[in-house]
Amino acid sequence: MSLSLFSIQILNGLQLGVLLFMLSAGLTLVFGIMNFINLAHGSLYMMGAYFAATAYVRSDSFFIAALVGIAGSAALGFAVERIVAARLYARDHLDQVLATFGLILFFNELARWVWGASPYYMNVPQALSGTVSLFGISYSAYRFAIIVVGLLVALGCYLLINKTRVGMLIRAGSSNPTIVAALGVNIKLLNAAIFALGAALAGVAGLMSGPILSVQPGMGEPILITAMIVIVIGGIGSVRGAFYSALIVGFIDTAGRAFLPMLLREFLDRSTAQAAGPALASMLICIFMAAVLAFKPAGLFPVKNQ
Amino acid sequence: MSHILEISQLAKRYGGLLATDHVSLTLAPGELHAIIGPNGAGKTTLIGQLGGEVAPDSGSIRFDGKDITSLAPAQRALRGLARSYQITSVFPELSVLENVALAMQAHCGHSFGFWTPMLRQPELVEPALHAIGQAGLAHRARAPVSDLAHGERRQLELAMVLVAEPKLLLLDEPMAGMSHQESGKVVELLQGLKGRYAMLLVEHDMDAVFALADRISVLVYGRIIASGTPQEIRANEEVRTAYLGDEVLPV
Amino acid sequence: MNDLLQISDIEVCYGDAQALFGAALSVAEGEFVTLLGRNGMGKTTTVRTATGIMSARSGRVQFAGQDVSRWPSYRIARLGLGLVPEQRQVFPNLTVYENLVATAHNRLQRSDPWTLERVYKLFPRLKERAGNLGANLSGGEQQMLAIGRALMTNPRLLVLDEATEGLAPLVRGEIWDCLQALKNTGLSVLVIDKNIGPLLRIADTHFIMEKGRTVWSGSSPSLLAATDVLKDTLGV
Amino acid sequence: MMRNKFSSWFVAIVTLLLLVAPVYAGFAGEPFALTFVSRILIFALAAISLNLILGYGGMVSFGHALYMGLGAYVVGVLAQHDVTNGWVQLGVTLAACAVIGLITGAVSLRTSGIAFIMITLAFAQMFYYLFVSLKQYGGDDGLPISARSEFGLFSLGSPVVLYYVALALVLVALVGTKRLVDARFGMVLRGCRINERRMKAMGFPTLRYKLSAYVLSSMLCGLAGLLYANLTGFASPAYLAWTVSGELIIMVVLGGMGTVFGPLVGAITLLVSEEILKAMTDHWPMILGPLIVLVVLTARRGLYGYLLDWDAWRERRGLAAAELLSTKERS
Amino acid sequence: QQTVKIGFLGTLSGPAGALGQDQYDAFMLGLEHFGGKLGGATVQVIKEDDQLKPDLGVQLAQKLIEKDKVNIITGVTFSNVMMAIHKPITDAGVLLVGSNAGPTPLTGKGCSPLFFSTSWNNDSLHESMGQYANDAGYKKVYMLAPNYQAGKDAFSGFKRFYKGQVMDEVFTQVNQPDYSAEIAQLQAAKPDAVYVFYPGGMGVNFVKQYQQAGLLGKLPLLSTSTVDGTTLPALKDIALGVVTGSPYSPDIDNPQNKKFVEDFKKKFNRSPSLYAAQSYDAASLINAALLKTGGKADNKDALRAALKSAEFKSVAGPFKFNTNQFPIRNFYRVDVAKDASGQAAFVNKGVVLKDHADAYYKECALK
Ligand SMILES: Nc1ncnc2c1ncn2[C@@H]1O[C@H](COP(=O)(O)OP(=O)(O)OP(=O)(O)O)[C@@H](O)[C@H]1O
Ligand SMILES: Nc1ncnc2c1ncn2[C@@H]1O[C@H](COP(=O)(O)OP(=O)(O)OP(=O)(O)O)[C@@H](O)[C@H]1O
Ligand SMILES: [Mg+2]
Ligand SMILES: [Mg+2]
Repeated sequence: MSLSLFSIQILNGLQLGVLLFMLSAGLTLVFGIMNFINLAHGSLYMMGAYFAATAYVRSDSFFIAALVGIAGSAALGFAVERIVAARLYARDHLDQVLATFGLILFFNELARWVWGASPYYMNVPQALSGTVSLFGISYSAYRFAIIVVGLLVALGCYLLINKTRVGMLIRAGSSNPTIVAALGVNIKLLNAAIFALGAALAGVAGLMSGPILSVQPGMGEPILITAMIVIVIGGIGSVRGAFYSALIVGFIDTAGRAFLPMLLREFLDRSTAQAAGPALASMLICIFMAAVLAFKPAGLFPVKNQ
Repeated sequence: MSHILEISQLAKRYGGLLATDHVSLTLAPGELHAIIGPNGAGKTTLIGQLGGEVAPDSGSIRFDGKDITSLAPAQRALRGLARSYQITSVFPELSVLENVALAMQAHCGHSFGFWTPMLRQPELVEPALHAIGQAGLAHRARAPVSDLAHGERRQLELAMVLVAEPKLLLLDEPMAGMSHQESGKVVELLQGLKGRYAMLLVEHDMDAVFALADRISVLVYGRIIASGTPQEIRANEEVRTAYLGDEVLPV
Repeated sequence: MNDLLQISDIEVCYGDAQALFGAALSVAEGEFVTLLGRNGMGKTTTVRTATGIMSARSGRVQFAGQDVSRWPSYRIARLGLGLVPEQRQVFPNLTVYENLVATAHNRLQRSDPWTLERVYKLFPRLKERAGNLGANLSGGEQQMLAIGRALMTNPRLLVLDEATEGLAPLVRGEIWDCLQALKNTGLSVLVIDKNIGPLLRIADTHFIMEKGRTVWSGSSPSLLAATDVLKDTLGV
Repeated sequence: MMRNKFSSWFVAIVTLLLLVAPVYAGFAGEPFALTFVSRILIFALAAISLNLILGYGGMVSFGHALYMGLGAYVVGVLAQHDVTNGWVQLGVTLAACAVIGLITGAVSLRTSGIAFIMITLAFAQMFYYLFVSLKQYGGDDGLPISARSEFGLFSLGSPVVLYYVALALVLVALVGTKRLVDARFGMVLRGCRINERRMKAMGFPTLRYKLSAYVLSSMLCGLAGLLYANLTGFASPAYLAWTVSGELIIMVVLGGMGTVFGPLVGAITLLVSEEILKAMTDHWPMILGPLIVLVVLTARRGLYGYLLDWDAWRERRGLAAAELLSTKERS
Repeated sequence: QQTVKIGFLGTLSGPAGALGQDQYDAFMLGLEHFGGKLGGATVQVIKEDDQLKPDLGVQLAQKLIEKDKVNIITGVTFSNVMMAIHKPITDAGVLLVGSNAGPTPLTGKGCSPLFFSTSWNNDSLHESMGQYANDAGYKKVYMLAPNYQAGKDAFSGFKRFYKGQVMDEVFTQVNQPDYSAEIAQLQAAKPDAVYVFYPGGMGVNFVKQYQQAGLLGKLPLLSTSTVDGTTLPALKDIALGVVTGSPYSPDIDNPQNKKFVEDFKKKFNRSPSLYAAQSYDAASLINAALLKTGGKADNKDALRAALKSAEFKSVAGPFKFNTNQFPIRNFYRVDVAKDASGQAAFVNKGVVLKDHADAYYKECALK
């Protein structure tokens, strides 16, 4: 295996990782702060992609598409928070899982109803359609842009949460919203804003994946499950954990798909390897999660709370 | 006389802070030993190490003649070392009797009964009723815990600890937040149990401490600076400056 | 009378269970008031209602000249009500420093606002532990932190619910001295506590609750005189 | 004491209706109706098994469809190898579910809360992908089962027999649950749900009991899978899909989790309303979704749970009235 | 005059719902073309959605048979549903006219006298691409498909006709969204051509990413079921240059297809896919059969004989039933290219396999 192939796969892993991070960040934020488990986060991602794709087709401007996609999903997140989520913060996770499961049904069918069951069109913006050259290897400019956007988002999240007073309030609200409110903070608005922020991040992820993936009803679920795995591995509620674990999962998944079948061929005969390889690769992150939880039940970077 | 509890050279460090600084302490059967000291002196940390929730860095704990330094909390509980918890630790959806019977079940026999209702098993119900009586809750035995008042839950908590016939009770601020009347009741209750169980009591309520304790140890910055009878402690100048201040002391 | 806080005849329920059956109390500007009573008589519930954490089924809460009965708690807090809640409730996942500054504010534009330095001076122990997480403080340290946190919001009325619970006698004494000093600066204070002795010394007015009702109110001398009240309702 | 509890009447009526359903289907010439009610019963059985760990043990398994799928595949795979003896299939189903339940349970139960939800989901997904890539057993196309389970005395090939077997199992599971939750084991399980830390502190090795319950529940759910394979004559990875697990949870919550009879009520309600909605519009998930949200927001005790509450309320009122009466008499 | 009841069972909801919808729309269009009647008989179509759940499919089939008492069931979008419902339907003596799914077991040993298909055996498309790879002179081919039965069939079908070297056979996870890792690997392997089988959204993902990696146009992409009428609108120009094997293309030149495509576009505002075409053929087939029986459907033997010998004009060109009651038909190379109006569309590039019969009909006991 050549070095350039290896580097490209590293970049691919990184790209998948940051995409996963953008999804998991919102999920883990909302979970860590409002103690709310939002299965419909994948639907927000899907809607973000649809909003962006529609705007892109109409306006032919990626900038407008980005604006519409992010603002649209943030607004939708805000609405979901006000109408459903806010009423469930005090409930147990089961109720939240159920209600957001209902939302998934609704949003998928809504997308099908509005945009049709077939995948929807969205292409890479002209400016990013080429390749970039990094240390002598050429890599898709658009995917490189995803990496850059993802890392910027991660940096932004880090600064917001750890370096600002809003960040302190966000963390304080996660442990005791009543008292935060009693000390003069409009916690409902704060919560809704955080939820909308999470939705906006999902929207960014949707926007960025629109051009490389098929925009279609139900596109949120497979990636949601992976994002869930990411936050569980990372330690639920920890944005930092989500970042590291998203990268780890991104690398593992990419490496599993790229190299595992090859590796197995070294040990097993061709047909067995061919059968076992992909099955194993697809289970790899599940196995990884099981292994992590078996040794660290609270994830790799558990949040110290209570 | 043999000791029920022997702590020797116990130490626990949190970063730069020595929360427990080579503490040694012994407790005779039936003795009520109080630990007092300023905030952050390491009292809760000490209790935590005895209960097994906090692992000490060094030193050893011998209980009832055996070294239990590395045992898990549940195993310590099974050997008769009981810790009373805050009120939130009872099972509010069950009845008083069920709560106590469950505590009994933890100590006697198996839990793989799939058919006979728990409340029709005399070996569980009888000791449970006895303990409930001991804690002064006999009249509420069948009531659901959710109907219980604050003080009654405290009594239930005690019944759940007593049903297992423990050898040592660890009590961390059992009177915190209680009014005089309520804490008076708890003092009475503990008074009644004194002699039968060894108890280690952490409390800032000096009325209660001086009324109950056989011996008192004063913990400051993780170290025991004084140990003795209530009279000795009251007279100790060092204790006065480090902890008691000029609060009027009961005589 | 220009009462800063006035609670009149509030009834409050937890689900189906009614906890308050007509509680009333008032705190005047600059006054030091206590709320006394045995466990479970509704003191905390009264305070929770005053701060907007719970809302009354009937009755009225007025604060700083406004009817705040239906207001959310953050708006009441912004009017200048600072709460030291029961059982400390510091933010366990924030450091001591962050606990103090997160909700700090000087909305009422005080001339000599509470600052980090002032709080640290009041509780040197907190300064030593500034980088510690709230969860890793001893019970007493948490209590100090909760008081400091409330002071940092620069309130007009400081409400302390069992603020000396779990504090060493020495520290407790310091808190009383501090409250006395605060009172002298003109701050209004409402205290719930079981240590009646020192309170009799400091406080202007006392309210006593029994089974969800305010059953007695009066000044320190009159409370000292009313031995039957002391015995029946407070058990001393 | 109040004798006429609504909940008891309700249980009696539902049981009676279920007992005579095949007779009705036979008379009305609607064999399809029987298939439909059988399906309800089978899902109810799975929901009852889930309720044991979810409602009583507080373990929110989001992957319980795994065991339904396992049960179905055991029948399918054995039938493909010409083993149609029902007893063998039964034994293998129970063994397979026990072993897999034991392994996955031992790992999953190290976690709790949301991590438990996710890890059970992940395990179910793993098996889903496993069956999808099992070429010799149909892969994602699924595995048709031409021969049904033969139990010697009876065969699940007959729809009516299948129906009554399912009904009998449901009733046995209900009675079993009722006894179990008040027995020693059940009390430990309930204690773990309310406050596991305290249970541990009291000296219960909680993991052992939770794991036992988990395995028991898996095996019961496997039985549902065995019946389901016989009903549809088919085993498919779709049986393990995460949406099926979600539906099982909905059934439990809808009927009233932590109540003995709730899961059956939930299964009936969900499947019937799905049927009705489908008849109304193609876009039925757009109605069902918000309906689920609404149920969660408003009816948290579940349908049967509310019936029990109502009984309790009437009883309390009755007691109060009796007290009033007796005081009057005395005076 | 009795009414003929036809059950339409297809996947109408969920991500793959577009396929079933195409089938249903085309079938109804066919019915409309025959004046709302088939073979002179009034027809009642009962539509059911199997949601791509085989167990639900079985249940619905039972409902159609027992409750609605249908004479014919048509549609059936996916092989897994077909495998599940095939036996219950034929066992109940009801005729099944499949218009898409053609799983191999049912073409060979498992064929049934009551089952007709207007589509093709699953392998046929792949066989046509294998043949095309020979014709185009590709020596080294790299193959990818999802890791399930149909993916494995795709490879075996391709290899049955392809004579050159297979560099690698890569199976990816079902519904995998991202193929960057696989594309990097295949790029490094430097094949002459790439062969893929990615139905539905997977195809959209793969083609997009293949194009973005700058490969489309440089490295020939042969495909089956990857870009089709339902996914082309999502790809548009991105897919230009993809080569597909298909039994149908909207630009096939015959009068019945012209009318079909024109009316379909007019009515539904989209181009008909091959699923639509096959389902339209199913309507034509049933029409022709019922014409023979005089509009009667209650005698299933007569109906079966009529179906078997029915003569109708398929929109896809020559069509006749083999002994296993699957069609013998042409398979074309259909490229994605710009049509007259400058839009990306399917363009027929000629027949690859002429009058092709599947590889399994000899195993079928039917004569
Ligand atoms: N997990 C921890 N990490 C770091 N420091 C800790 C931790 N737990 C306790 N401490 C520190 O150790 C010291 C002793 O704490 P401990 O809770 O034992 O005090 P205490 O004697 O019970 O005080 P109080 O009477 O106020 O409850 C305190 O200064 C506290 O801040
Ligand atoms: N969360 C709750 N749910 C139900 N009932 C409650 C709740 N909190 C308090 N109560 C009940 O309301 C009544 C008043 O409680 P409250 O906490 O106001 O008393 P308190 O005077 O503050 O007592 P303490 O001195 O113990 O703090 C009590 O009877 C208590 O049982
Ligand atoms: Mg302490
Ligand atoms: Mg209180």
